[in-house]
Amino acid sequence: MNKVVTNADEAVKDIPDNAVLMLGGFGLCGIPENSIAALIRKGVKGLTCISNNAGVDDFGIGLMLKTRQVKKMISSYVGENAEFERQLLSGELEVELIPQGTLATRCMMAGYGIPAFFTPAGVGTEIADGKETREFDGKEYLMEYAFKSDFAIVKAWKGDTAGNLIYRGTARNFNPMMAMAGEITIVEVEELVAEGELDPNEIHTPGIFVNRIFKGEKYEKRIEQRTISKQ
Amino acid sequence: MNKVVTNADEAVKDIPDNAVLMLGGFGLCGIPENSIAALIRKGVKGLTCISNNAGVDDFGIGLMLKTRQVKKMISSYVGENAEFERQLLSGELEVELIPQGTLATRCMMAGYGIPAFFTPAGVGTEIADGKETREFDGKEYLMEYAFKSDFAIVKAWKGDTAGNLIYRGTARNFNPMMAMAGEITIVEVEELVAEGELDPNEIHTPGIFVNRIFKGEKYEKRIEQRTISKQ
Amino acid sequence: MALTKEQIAQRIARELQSGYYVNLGIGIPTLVANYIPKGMDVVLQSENGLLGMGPFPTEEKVDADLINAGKQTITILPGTAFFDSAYSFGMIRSQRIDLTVLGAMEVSENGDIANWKIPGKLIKGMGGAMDLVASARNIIVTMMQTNPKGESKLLSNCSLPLTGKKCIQRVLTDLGFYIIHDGAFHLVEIAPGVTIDEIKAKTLGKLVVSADLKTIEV
Amino acid sequence: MALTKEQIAQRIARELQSGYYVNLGIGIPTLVANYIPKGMDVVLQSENGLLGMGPFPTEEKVDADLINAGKQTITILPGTAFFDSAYSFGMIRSQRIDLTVLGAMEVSENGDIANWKIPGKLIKGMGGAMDLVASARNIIVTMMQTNPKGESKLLSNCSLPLTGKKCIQRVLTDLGFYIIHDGAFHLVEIAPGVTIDEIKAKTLGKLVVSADLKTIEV
Repeated sequence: MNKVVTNADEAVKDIPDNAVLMLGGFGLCGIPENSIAALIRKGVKGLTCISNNAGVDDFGIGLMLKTRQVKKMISSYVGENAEFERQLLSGELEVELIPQGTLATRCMMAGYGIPAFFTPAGVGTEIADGKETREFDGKEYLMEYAFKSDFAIVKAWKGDTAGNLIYRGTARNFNPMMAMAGEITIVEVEELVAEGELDPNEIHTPGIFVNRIFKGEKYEKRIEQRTISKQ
Repeated sequence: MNKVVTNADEAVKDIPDNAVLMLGGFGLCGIPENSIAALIRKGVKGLTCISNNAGVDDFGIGLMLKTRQVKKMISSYVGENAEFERQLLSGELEVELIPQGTLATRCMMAGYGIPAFFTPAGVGTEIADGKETREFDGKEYLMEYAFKSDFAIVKAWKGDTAGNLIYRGTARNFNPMMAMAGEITIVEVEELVAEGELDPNEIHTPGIFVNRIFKGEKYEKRIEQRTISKQ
Repeated sequence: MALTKEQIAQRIARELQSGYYVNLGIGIPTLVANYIPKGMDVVLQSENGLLGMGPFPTEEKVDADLINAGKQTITILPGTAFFDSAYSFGMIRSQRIDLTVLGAMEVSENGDIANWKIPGKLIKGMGGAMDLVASARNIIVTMMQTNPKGESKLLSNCSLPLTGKKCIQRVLTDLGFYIIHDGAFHLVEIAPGVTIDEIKAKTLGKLVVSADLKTIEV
Repeated sequence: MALTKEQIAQRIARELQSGYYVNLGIGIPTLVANYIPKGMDVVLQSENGLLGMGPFPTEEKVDADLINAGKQTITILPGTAFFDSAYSFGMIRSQRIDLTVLGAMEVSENGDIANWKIPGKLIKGMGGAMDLVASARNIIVTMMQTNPKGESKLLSNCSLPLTGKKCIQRVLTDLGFYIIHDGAFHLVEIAPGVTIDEIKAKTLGKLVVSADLKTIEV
């Protein structure tokens, strides 16, 4: 089962204007750097991006904000980005904020074929406005829906040609659920190996969810908050 | 964080009569053999067992049926067991049959703190009797609830003293979800190692869900359908 | 001549395409694995938790931790991935399986299926069948056209408790290949040597014979 | 004397018990990690996907794939496990975290909390705060008792948009430790040198001074 495409440009070439994308990563950790660069080269516009964060001014999704390719962000936290602020305040950019656990779970449920579920996050807050609430065992919950997306773009550490994936450290974050949730799932990896090279017990995402895979040309892996121990 | 108990008898010693247990395994694959033996030695009665299958006459949960310790089975498939049939027909044993995916997902949702969710499995069948149904995107779904259980008893391949677990092959099956879903989770492993011995990327169940862990004395690993290739 | 089980499996194998992920049920469906064309890239899923199932093992390679959904010992192929049961049914519900093949006791003209329970007989359980029929978008049901008493299993309404409602579009029996739509069994292929009269006699549900009826190549 | 941030962190650290899994929010809560008693077995969870967080790395050990929920580079300890974000919030919602410590802008006498949004100011988002406050059964909120303008942050009703409703039972400020029940802040511990009059002046919600009020040891 060969899912390999030659490079990032090939992988994203059919993403149309106004597509709904999921983009993996937490902060700048585990983001699909090479695919984002390709989206910028392609110049696709009007994107809705489901991603926990929106990058920083000069890295990650922040780069796509600068080029005005993003119409709407669906995120849990969007700080650390001056251009983002400017577009938001000027009304150029729409933002929908969602509790982080709900965001992650809505991706997961798409992959699990579960259209709706109940979570306590946001009960009694403005997040609950217009949402169905329901009590279970004396506790109140909101009904939340699985996300839909046209393309999921994720970053893994190692992958094989059939699309089986292994993530590394906290770069795992949103990537496994998004990999399950895309109508088309595009994966970039640091290491691309032959089928049979990965231990089947260690695979985090089986290739069945992956439509395209390529080895990223280079990884900068920018660090957002380099924090060093005193000693 | 040391979760180690000396042996199976120690691990199950406070399981009271009429407890609700989850027991990992699919068929006889990945079942907690040593814990089942200890439950029989202990002679605890009136158990409700949530387990995909009910073992065979002389292995697995079948052994607990023989000793009349089980009041109710909650399973997806209970064939291959003559004593089971006898008790069922005589009314000694109660059985609740649940679609396999729903069974697995109800365990998982308990671990995920999600009290209810929607699945298409069983719509329009007797499984739907008395259940809330709901349409999403033109398709009908049943509302199903997370399970509750007093103890989850699971089998892993390797574990560390903090309860981090790795499963092997298809012996994984129901074990990871049940490990997340017990009020108390008891784990038996083939290999028990020190903290730091397992690669943190490869852990399937983090120790936070595990209350007790021990190395099983011996594993018979009975095979239900030994099927051999002709060539 | 009615198709043999092997011929049924061969006919189903012709529905396979390179790149397909396939779930094969117990019984005749399992035989389909023997007829995957050489060089065609098809991955078998087993709902107990793996993708990439290989053939049964030789005696030396038997591993108790490697079984399929029928609890048979199996082997794995390069590219196999293991996962838990919840994840497995996740991929089934989210319709990642390209083709699902399963047996049945009865199918109705509106696509209902019954394959898990016979009242009065001992009930073993539905296993994963209810999840599979409710979730998969491309299912082929395969069964003999009649039961051992000679009664049709293609009905107006199922008499047995349902496994799923309005979820079956294609049925292959030993006599013919049917597409279910608009409340009827549309016979599109017929086993060689079988007559339309025989099909009619052995179909209780509404039957429509396709204008361009083909004979199943065996 | 009002407590310093370090003294607040020290007081919270005294709530730790061996065997605890703990989630520490950004700000003062993070400092609690510095005061875990030597030899006490406490595991730190970071909601972006790990259990077993260690101290910040030395320059040579910085790894871009190892960050905490505040996006800071970190190290891991023996026994660490990584997992995805959905799984992480699964363990949060199913109440496996023994103690959650987080900051706030306002807390009300019935346990409401506001800590994510100030109308008119730029909104950055709630991150995981709404999940944490709605799920955790043992939360300590820590904050200064008043805002920079000197106004109380212990209120009858929160004026800011809520993060969670009726979910906070314990608040530690620089002036005192409060238990919230029956619609009031019950002052159970007071910072050394702080007077009840000062507490009263800086508490807008209903205040009850505990009969056996203790002084916080520093």
